[in-house]
Amino acid sequence: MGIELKEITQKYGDLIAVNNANLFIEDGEMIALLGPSGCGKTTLLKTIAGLLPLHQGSILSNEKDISKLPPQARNAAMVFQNYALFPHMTVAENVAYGLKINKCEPSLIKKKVEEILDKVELPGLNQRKISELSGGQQQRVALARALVIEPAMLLFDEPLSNLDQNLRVSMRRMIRKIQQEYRITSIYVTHDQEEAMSISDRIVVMKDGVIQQIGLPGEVYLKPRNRFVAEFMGTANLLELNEHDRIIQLLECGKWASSRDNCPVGASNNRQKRCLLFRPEDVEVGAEGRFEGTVIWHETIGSVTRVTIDFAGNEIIAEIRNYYKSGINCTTGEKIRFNIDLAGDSHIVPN
Amino acid sequence: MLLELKGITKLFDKDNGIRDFYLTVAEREFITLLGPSGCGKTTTLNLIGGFLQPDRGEIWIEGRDITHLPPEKRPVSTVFQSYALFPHLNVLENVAYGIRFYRKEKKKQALSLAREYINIVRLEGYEKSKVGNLSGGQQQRVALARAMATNPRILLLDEPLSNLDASLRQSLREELKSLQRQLGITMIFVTHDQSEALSLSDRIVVMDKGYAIQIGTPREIYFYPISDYVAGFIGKSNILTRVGETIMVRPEDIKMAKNAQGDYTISSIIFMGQHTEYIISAEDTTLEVVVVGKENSKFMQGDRVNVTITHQLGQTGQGDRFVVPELK
Amino acid sequence: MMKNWKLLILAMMLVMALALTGCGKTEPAEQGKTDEKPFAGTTLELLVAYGGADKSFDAFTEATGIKIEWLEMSTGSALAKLQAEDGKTTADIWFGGGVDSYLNARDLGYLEAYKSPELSAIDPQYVDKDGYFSGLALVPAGFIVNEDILKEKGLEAPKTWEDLADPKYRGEISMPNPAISGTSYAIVSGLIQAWGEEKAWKYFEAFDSNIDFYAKGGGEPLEKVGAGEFAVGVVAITGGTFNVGETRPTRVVYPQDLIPWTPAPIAIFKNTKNLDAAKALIDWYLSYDGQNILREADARIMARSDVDAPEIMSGLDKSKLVKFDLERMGKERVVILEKWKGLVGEK
Amino acid sequence: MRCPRNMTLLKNKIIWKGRGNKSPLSFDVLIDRVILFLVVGSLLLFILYPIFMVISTSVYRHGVFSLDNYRDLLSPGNLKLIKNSLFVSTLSSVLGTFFALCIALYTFLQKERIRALIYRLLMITLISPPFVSALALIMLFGRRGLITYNLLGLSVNPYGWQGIVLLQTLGLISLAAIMLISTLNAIDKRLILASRDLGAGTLQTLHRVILPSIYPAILSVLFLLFTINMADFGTPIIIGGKYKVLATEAYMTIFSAADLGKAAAMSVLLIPPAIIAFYFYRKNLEKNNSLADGVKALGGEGLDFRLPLFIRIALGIITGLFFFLMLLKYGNIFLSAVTINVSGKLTFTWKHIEAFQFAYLPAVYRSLHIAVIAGILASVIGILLSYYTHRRQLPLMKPIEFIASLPYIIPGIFFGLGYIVGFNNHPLLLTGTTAILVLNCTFRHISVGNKAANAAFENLDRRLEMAARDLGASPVRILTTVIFPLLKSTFLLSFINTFTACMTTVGAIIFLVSPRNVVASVLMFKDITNGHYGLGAVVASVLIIVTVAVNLAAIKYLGREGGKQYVA
Repeated sequence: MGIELKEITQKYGDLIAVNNANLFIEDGEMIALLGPSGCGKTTLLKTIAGLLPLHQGSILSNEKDISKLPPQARNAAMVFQNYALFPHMTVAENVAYGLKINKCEPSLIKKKVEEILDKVELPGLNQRKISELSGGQQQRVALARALVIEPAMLLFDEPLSNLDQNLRVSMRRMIRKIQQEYRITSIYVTHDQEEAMSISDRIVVMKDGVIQQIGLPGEVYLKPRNRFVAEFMGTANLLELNEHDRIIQLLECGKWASSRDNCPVGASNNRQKRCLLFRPEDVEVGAEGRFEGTVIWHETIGSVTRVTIDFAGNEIIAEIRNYYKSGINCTTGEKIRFNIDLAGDSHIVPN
Repeated sequence: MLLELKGITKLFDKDNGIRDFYLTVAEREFITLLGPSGCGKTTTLNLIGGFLQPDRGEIWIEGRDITHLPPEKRPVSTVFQSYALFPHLNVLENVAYGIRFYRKEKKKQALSLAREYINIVRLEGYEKSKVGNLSGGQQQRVALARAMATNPRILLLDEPLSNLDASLRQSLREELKSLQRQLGITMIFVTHDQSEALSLSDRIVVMDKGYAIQIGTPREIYFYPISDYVAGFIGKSNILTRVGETIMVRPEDIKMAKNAQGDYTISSIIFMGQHTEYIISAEDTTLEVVVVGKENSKFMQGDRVNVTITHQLGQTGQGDRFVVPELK
Repeated sequence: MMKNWKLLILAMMLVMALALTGCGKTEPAEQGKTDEKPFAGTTLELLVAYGGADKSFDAFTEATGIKIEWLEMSTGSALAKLQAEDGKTTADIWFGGGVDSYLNARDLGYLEAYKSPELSAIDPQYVDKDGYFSGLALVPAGFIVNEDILKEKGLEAPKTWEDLADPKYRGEISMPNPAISGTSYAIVSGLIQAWGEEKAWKYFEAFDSNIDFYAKGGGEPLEKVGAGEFAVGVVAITGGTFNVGETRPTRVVYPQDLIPWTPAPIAIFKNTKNLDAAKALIDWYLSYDGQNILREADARIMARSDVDAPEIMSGLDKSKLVKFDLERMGKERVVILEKWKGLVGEK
Repeated sequence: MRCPRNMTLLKNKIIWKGRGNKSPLSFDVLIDRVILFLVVGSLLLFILYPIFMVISTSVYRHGVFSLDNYRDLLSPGNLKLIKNSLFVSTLSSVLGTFFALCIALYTFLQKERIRALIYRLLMITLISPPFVSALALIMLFGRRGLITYNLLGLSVNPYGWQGIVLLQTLGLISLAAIMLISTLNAIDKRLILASRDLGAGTLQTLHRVILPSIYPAILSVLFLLFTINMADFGTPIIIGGKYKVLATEAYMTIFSAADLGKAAAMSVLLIPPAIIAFYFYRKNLEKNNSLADGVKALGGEGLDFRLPLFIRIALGIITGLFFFLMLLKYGNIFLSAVTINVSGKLTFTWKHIEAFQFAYLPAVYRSLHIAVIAGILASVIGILLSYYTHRRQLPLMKPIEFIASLPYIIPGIFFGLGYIVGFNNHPLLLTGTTAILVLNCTFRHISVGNKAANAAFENLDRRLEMAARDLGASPVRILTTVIFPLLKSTFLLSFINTFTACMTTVGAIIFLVSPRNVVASVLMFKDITNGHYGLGAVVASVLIIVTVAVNLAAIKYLGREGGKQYVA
């Protein structure tokens, strides 16, 4: 089911929670709504589900206006942050709830419940009480409960934020796998960019109720539309482009030319400040580097070491792989040499 | 040794608690207790803090048995998860609290000392703020200042960063580490986040179900995990069985090269920004490969590739301690 | 902040201490300032079952300097409380009510014997022979009727006890439970003494069938008849009974056949710490002046023969008063009430 | 943080090793022990001992051990009493719970402002001196009732079990509805969202999610009402007519037959149903608590939830009718204070108010005095008890806490009886003192403060105390610097509850008053049973006005403190 949001605005009193949101979601697509807390992503999700009355705008499903339909008529199923499992029911009763409401045959309900519990890797727990399950298991029940009614739309409201890191990774793979298997149109709300990138087809980045950018994970990461998106999507090195000396330095490194066409710095009459964006992986640390800076911080996380370099008053973060074997010295306060690879992926963004 | 845990056992029930726990901590060391929730890491911290009494074993600090000393008399201080700041006191009063009661300073002196700690954590100007009005990061700093203000011999930190946004977490991590280095405070840090543990610690204690599975430097833990549990918990790992031996390979230690006749096919690509995850499969094996940086653009789904392993564990002669359990 | 809390805790400890010790203290009796009022400043506690008596207290205090604290409590309740407290009441004087309870209290040893010099002027019928209690006044029993209701139902006012057993009054009579009200018990006991066991019980059976339920306080029939809930109330006839008629269409009726009565007694509790003051109180209330003042407070026929009956009671025919054996009345109480309960059941 | 400016801060190392060598019984620790001893000691002395005394009174006859009192109780007449008690209590509790549920649901589904209004009104209708409802019923709907007789020309006999059931039902609806509203508000709103999202309509959601979620609370309310109704003696005395119940007879046995042993035995008989009901209440409450675990209300979002029209109308009518009856009741009380009822017609008079002025003001002051002291003491002890039991988790405190909850569940008469027999001898001679009233009121309501504190502690991060200890505060310091400041609103809440109860209580203290220490509520009771309805109504009005004023002041203060915890 393709969904189209047209000029949606939602308010709580005077507070504008969502401001003129437009979005088209393809049939079978998984969209991530990404942003910091309070950015309006959950409000947008609940609006789509029909759990909040629509203030302004319209929601179309397969070109049919569903804005006025009550939630139970929208054929959407939601997976909640704290799971929202019914505490007075067993696992099986929870999963069967939606079917029972829709007056399914008991035998069919039983079969479907078994099937779906297998799918979410929870076989044999049918008669457990909800309180006896671990967080991960509860999350699976919530997923099963949503899936079993075969909804046209799956809505996820930060479903993994209460789980441990490792569990989170395995759960998101499961969700992605099942979503792709059933090809259910899905909307996934999260504030974790890694989660958004790994789980979705496209990402919608939001801030203060406004959609900042819509795009493939690679697009929003590599070609952020503005500074906010750049920084939200991972570690970003951003050099302000109004300081001519440094730009000249950068231009001197010879690799600038290719990206120049993207954004003619020199010709910019635009008053708006612009930044040159490059990611830590674009920085190559090595004795032969063109630039020199001072190490102000470094930390090793497994095979990757991140070095923060003071480069003429700017902090540049670089990544070194296999630091222990690389022979590079990152002692704090020492000088270090590096190159910036500006080919291709570097990007100029408005400040 | 500054701190010694000698065979501590504390069981709440069959599955919860810690068992036979030994640990020594040197002056100025940064130790991390790492493990999934329920592994006993917070229990350990609470035992050191004095909030729990061990069933068995002793706790010594600076050569003195403090096993039965109440928390208010121990030279340790805790930064609690979600901070546990006193909501009815302002920032200054929170920080002064321990100075008054632990250091037994007069109120005036306590407040002026507290100001200096507030300066250390760079919260000047917030002295009179209610703690409820501060941001998460600021609350975190208040909690840190409050704990440091008693001049503890050891600072205990219980997942202090877990309630913060990813980017804030990163910057506070740096501040914490530099504070520890410069002030030379001994810290014991609890987390379930492996990257926090790896980046901050002098040594890591990996815990599971109440046992300390492995104690070592981040490097030891990462490169020479003692078991598949440790390997799996810290970083990702591929377990490979070759003729007669089983090895573990980190996803980033596999190099792919495009080759039309390659053994492996790329079945899935997940772009993660700084790195890209690939699932590649041959007839009988599936490997997870991580490509960092820009090489990612070379590979497309369906491409055939060959792989080279640049670093592996469990090979004879490497001296690695990796012990592989029975594989299917 | 902390200081405040310390203060608060301190204050609370003080409060606790005060609550536990301070309140229990009695004011020490001040030394007599003048010879006339040797007990000035003393406070006496009274358990009162004498409607309107409080109006005389100011005059008493003025005359003697003794202050009065009082609580209205039916004598049955007071007796029960005395028993529960093992006789250790803080009250000094028992003022009015049903004589049966006084007899019981006397037998339980809760009362102090005192023969006032004023007793010479009082009919010995009203007084305990050993002086455990003295009579203040005579309280006859009778009927109060609501004229409006009687008219509405087309009924005559009852004239005799026999009339009350007439089925035409079914559901229209309110009488207090004799187990609670001294007057009610005096009626039951008085009719038994006057008519003999057999006739009396037969009558009670017929009477009972007219009653819906027995009231749980002596004053209840007054209010219920006044408000028109019942047409006839069986009550003690005191000034208060007549007073109802001032605002409501009620009238007092003396039974024409027999008038059971009880003396309104007064007694000193054994536990009193102000024995002399208590004696002074009894002397005053039995004195000519005291009796007159008490009669003003609530119109009754006073115990002193030299005090005239109040105007409104002039209709009482003293010859119809039951010849009462008070001792017998007291002794039979348990037995009679047991039998009564068997007769009326749950009412 | 990279550059601490003052490194000297860290150089003045404390010689911590010296600290441990101090005598373990430091001053603060001593104070802590003393407080603990006071709390436990007072609970044993003023709760357990009187209860024990009642039981011992019931099994001794003329100083010899005997079970005669109990044997007497098993007579057919008395069995009838038990049957009557069970009958009216069950019926009133079921009806009361049902109507309360209707009102709670109606309230729950209203907009925030109306919801707050209904809630406030319910809080105010909680304040009702006993017996005045019965009085109002007689005056409005009795044989000469203003409505039944004057308006409708009927002569209805209100005396009987129907009257008792009606009054008991009406009397406890406010309390029950408040409890149910709190539970409804505590439901995780996401459950409702999830249910609708999974295709359930509002009625289905109500039936399958909302009601099952509050089912434990419904049961606890039912049991609570049952217990209160079983122990209620005032309503049956005034409105029961010849229909008698156990509690009334226990009262009458004392006040007419002065048979303490038998009365004690009767009140002992009231205890097992109370304890059983309480057991279920607790069990369900615990379950309920675990259900409410991890609940986060969705703030600010207008939840769109509409039941079918006919149900909404039905609920609205029930709610409206209830408040209409309440209005009648309070109106009648105030009206009775200034009128006199002549054969069913009202005439204005100042008589009652004048009579009140002269004789009753000291008793009202005394009531206030006692209620304030008892309110403070009960709240402090309740909080301390909760602290020692649940936060410090000292051994043996759980049974002590159970003891503290006993006076709340056993009938008031029983508790009063215990005091009168327990404290009439040296060294515990308290007969006739104000102290005995204060103590009785205090210890009867400890469990209110205790429960409120337990709930507050549940929400209070345990790490706060750990932090305080860690920072060197002794247990007493933690109490004064952390616990009490944080529980200020809990304290206030418990204070008003106890205050209100003490101002209007009769059952427990009716045996304890004497001329010197009589309180307003007892005078009111005496006036009403003696038929001085007008005077009784004046006292009732004064009690209501004073108590409502104190409650409103407290609500306002709580509101200023930003405490949202004002839930009964």
